[in-house]
Amino acid sequence: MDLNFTPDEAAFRQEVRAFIRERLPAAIRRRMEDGRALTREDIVQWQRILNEKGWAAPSWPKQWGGPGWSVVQRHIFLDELHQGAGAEPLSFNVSMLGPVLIAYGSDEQKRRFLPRAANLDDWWAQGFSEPGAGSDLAGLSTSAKLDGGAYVVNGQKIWQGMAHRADWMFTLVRTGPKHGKKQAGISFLLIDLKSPGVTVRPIITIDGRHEVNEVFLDDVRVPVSLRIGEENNGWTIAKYLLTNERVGIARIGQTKRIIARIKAFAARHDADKHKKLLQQTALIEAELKIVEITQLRILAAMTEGQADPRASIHKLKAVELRQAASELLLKAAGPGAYEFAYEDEDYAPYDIASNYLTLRGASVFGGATEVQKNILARTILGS
Amino acid sequence: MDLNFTPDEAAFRQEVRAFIRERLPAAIRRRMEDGRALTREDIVQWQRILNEKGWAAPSWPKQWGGPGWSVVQRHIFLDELHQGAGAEPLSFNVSMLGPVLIAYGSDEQKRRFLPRAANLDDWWAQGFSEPGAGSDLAGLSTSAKLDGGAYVVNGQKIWQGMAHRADWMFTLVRTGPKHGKKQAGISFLLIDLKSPGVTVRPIITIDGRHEVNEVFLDDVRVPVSLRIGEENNGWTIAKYLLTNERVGIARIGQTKRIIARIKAFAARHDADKHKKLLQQTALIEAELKIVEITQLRILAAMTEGQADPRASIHKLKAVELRQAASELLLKAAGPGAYEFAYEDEDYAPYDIASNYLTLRGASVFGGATEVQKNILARTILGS
Amino acid sequence: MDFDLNTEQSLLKESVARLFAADKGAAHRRSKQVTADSAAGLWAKFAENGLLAIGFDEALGGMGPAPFEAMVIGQEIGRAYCASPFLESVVMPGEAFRLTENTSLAQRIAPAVMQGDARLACIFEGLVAERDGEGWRVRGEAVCAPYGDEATGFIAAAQTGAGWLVFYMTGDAPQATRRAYKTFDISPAARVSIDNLPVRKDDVLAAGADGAAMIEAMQCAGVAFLAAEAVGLMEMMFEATIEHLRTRVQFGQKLANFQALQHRVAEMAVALEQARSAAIARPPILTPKTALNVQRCSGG
Amino acid sequence: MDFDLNTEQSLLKESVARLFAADKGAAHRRSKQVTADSAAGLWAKFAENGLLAIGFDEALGGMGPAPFEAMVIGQEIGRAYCASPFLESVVMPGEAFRLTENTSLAQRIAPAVMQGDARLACIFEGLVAERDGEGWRVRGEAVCAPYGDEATGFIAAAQTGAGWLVFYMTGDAPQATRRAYKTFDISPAARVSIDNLPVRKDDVLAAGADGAAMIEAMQCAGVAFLAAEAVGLMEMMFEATIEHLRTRVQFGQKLANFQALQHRVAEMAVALEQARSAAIARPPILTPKTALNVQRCSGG
Repeated sequence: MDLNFTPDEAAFRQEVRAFIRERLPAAIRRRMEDGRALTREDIVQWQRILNEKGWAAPSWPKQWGGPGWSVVQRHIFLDELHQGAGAEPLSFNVSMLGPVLIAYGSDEQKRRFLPRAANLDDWWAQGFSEPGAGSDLAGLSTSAKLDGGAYVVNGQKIWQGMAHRADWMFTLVRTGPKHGKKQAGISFLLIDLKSPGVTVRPIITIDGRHEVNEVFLDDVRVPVSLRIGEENNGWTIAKYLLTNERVGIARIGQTKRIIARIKAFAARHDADKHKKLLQQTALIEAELKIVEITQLRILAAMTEGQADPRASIHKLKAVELRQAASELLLKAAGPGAYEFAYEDEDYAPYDIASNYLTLRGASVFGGATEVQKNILARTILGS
Repeated sequence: MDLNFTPDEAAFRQEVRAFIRERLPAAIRRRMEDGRALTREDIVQWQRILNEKGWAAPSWPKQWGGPGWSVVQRHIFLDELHQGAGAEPLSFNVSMLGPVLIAYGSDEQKRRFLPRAANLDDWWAQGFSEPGAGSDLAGLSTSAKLDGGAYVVNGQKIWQGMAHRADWMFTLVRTGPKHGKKQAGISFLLIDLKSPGVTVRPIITIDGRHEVNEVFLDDVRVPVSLRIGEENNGWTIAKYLLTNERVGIARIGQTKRIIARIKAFAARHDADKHKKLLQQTALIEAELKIVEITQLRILAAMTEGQADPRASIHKLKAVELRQAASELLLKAAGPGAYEFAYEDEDYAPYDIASNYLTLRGASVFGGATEVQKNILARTILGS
Repeated sequence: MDFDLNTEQSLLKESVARLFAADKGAAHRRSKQVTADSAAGLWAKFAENGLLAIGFDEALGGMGPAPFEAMVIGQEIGRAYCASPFLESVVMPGEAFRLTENTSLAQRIAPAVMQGDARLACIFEGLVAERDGEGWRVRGEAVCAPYGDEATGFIAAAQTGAGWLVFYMTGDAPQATRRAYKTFDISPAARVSIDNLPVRKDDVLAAGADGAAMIEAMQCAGVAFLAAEAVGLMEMMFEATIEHLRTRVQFGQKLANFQALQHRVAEMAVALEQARSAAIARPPILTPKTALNVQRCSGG
Repeated sequence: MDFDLNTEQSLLKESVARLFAADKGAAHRRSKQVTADSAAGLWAKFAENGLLAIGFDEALGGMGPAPFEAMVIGQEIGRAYCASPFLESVVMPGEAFRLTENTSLAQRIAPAVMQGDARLACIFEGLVAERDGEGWRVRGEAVCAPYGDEATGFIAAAQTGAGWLVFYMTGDAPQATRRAYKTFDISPAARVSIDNLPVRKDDVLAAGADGAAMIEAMQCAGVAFLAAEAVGLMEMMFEATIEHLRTRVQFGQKLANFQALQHRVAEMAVALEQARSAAIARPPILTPKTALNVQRCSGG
């Protein structure tokens, strides 16, 4: 057991820090520091800057355009991104689709999609949940029937994050029967959102934002070559992807930025309240530090291409802290959080209440807290 | 809706207050204020003082030796007991056995047992739980087989509070089959603990105390005349008794005394910690005040002889507060709580940690928190 | 002691519930049907039904102190999830007008409020006042005056060298500028800036220690009302949750069959029952600071 | 960076676990088999296995700083629920002797401690010291010196006019009286009263700012050790809970089938995983007050 960084790792940290300082556009840094949402252009611009350096997909192997970093290097990179107010690369592309393609995709699929995903030439969305299949994801109904060289897809997906900005969607569809073991009849398809028959409709959530959507699929033709893995083997792939999503939802960097804002607001209060806020913040910070270590431990032990139930542990705790931090920020901001002017993207303080409300959903998306606990208990109790 | 006390009620409060001030023995008052356990003699002495006045069984009707008080009068009486450091009458006798006899006993049973219960001539214990029947009380196995005019009882009971001090035990036994609807084969018996075949063995719990016991029943002969209600109808009676027990477990007075001790310890700390302790105490006090009102509302609406699922609500919240208060007292006492000298009954501060540990069990006895939640959910969701 | 509503209170509850039922959910604050007009229509109906007179002194033509009636109305407003200025225009001003010694001011303002023609909002933060002859000069900025966007007048509190000044300000005072916004629970509010507003003696409700007592009385009534509103909201959410659990199917079962969710329901029931008791217990617990206050709030 | 135990650490873990296994649970602090003799026997085996040398300076014949080795031992002590003075006699004194400039004192005391012949306890509260020539005079009362009942010597801290005095006191000092008791987790302790104890220069470990730094270093190592012990305890309780859930039947089913309890297990797993990470992360988070401290605790 050795928790020290090697000299090489320390040098690597310096390199990353310098790069972010020099190359992160000032406007993006500003928005990140203020806790505001980035524009589509911001996200694309920064990811391409990273990709130019070969750093857009930290977890990918060198062979497929990643930097081939160790777990510790990935940790250092993310840590520096958080501290330098740089956005993480788009998780749909880099943490969700990418690892799936690398583990389960054909060489042709990898060659076609990975470079474009890394460079954000394609913006990917996730097409998993349905109106009748939320926590019970395997109960999905969207059907894909083979017709010549293509699947004809019909059904409705819901809660697609950023689908209105996206070019493509990775999707779970039913290619086998729903009765019997329903997990066995699912396949993993890539769908071009510009295909005829695709309709994306916005959902405005309680936070006043348009982030999620409904996606209607009416006789959408998807070439068989866009299926990942074998037919009816999509559930295995989905479980692997969800493991990565769950680790991703930790968003330790976002929590750190919220904490920085709490401290800024705390300083405006009288000594008593200031002290109390700092004490409450310290508890969250200490736990967050521990979550980072848990994350390292999980990543260090995770086997490529395998679902790992410990991702559930990580998600549960990290989300708890994100929510606690956002609630504390609401308290610290006081009157600064009353106004709810989400239309006005340039006035940062107004985002506090909206962010708080957004994060209420963090214990639902990526698999609800109750589902995570079911998964964990099953692993532990073997029932 | 009217929350004011009538002039009669105000006068009644004065009468109770004066009585407690004049008649409560100083030694008992002292022990109550210090949070120490009363001796058997203390409890008997005080209950007989109350009984002489006709106040030993606040909830009983006049006909059976109770004062025939309204719900509000009972509330005032308890409130004054709490404030005047008077112990509540023994709940096994007064809140558990008494109402059951009044609702389900024969006139002969009432005449024989109620006056002795009120005067604490008999000390009653509860014989419900078994090693294999805890939360699942209806799964009990202790058998009672009719042999002439008596039941022959065989089995083992566990967790009998104060059974080593008790003369009698009210018990649930199996007189019908366990298969099918297992609740249907249960009868409610009164057992003389001096009967041949009864063995009481102590259990020393984590708090270092001897309060609970195991009771072994080997061919114990119990006359049929000591069965309450019809054969195989004991479950209905048990549910009614448990409702009363759950309301009783609230023990608002005990929580109030714990709070008084927290405040006393808090004053010994520096200003910062003092303030913080008082803030934490205030939250418990406010909720406790609300629990009192909930208790009044439940009592006001409860129908004689009926199980009421709202007793579960009351138990859940009141126990949460008792536990929170005992934990806060542990913190407030600091070094004063390190010593764990339960042998030394005369040194009050040493009881703090022991009390804290005792109260960990409050969310188990009288029906575990999980069981209360099951009952409530069933009532609400109708499933 | 009696925990049930009396006949009049039950009738009141039914009539308020009927108003919202007739409204077909349009009062729901997240409904797209809520417009300035629809809100005004509902307010007019409140006036027609005499609800806006609750809490105002009988001498002013009001119903007199009526804490349980206010509780009943608050609960129904909560159940409907309606963004209503009842607290700001009725409950808190009713206290101020009852306590003030400036009865002519009360007589000047209150009747139009009870008739629904005038609408008040309250300001408790951000203002300071200085003596100016017999009157005062007020300046400052209140970040949040709930329902201050369309109020025709304000009951405002300003800190003075000794205690508080509570005064009336017309909505069209040229020294006051307001910026309307929505708070994060989608109810209207305004940021109100006041630049050297002269307050004549005629417009003073209370000053000094009386001012502080008046603010406390207003807020005490306000907290009680909000507790009642919260109970209504919780009841509505509790019922919606149960409905969802009984109908939504996942993993081949109704959600109501999952023990984890059953226990959450039980916890909600406990919280709701506590909230109901708290709404009854009210201010004696929450703000027992002054004799005036305790007296006022303990059921009177 | 490496989160796995290395070979030596794994062997250490196994050998400690074997010691407790051979003990057949008699070390469990609630076991009636625990006697002064059985505790002494276990302590002697710790000494035989060289465990008592962990953390003591190599110059004293110790193993040198070994935070992960201490962690491994703490975890096993926790798993066994053993009331062990390892923290008081080894972990914290090891720090004091390593930091002191009074090497002759360290050489006088440490060897017998490492051999198990002497046993130390620590006092951090209740004492004050005054200058007396080249030495000091100490008085006061410590409410709780864990394992102070049978200690042959104490490392004690006393507040002075400027900083802290840390000194060594023999257990048989006539100026010290102790009253033994059990704490509420059934581990031994003593209340120690000191009446005008003379402390010679030879018995001083550190004074002033150095004294404060030494206390912080001792407590920093202590907190890290307790974190490890807590992980062991939690693992033991976690396993016992799972065993119970898998075997206990109520309502015709194993408890493990109830979702409410499944979720509690999941919550325990989360807490345990966090505790494991915390025990690794250790003092840098908990007490990063002085440079000395941070340096000492960040893995050194």
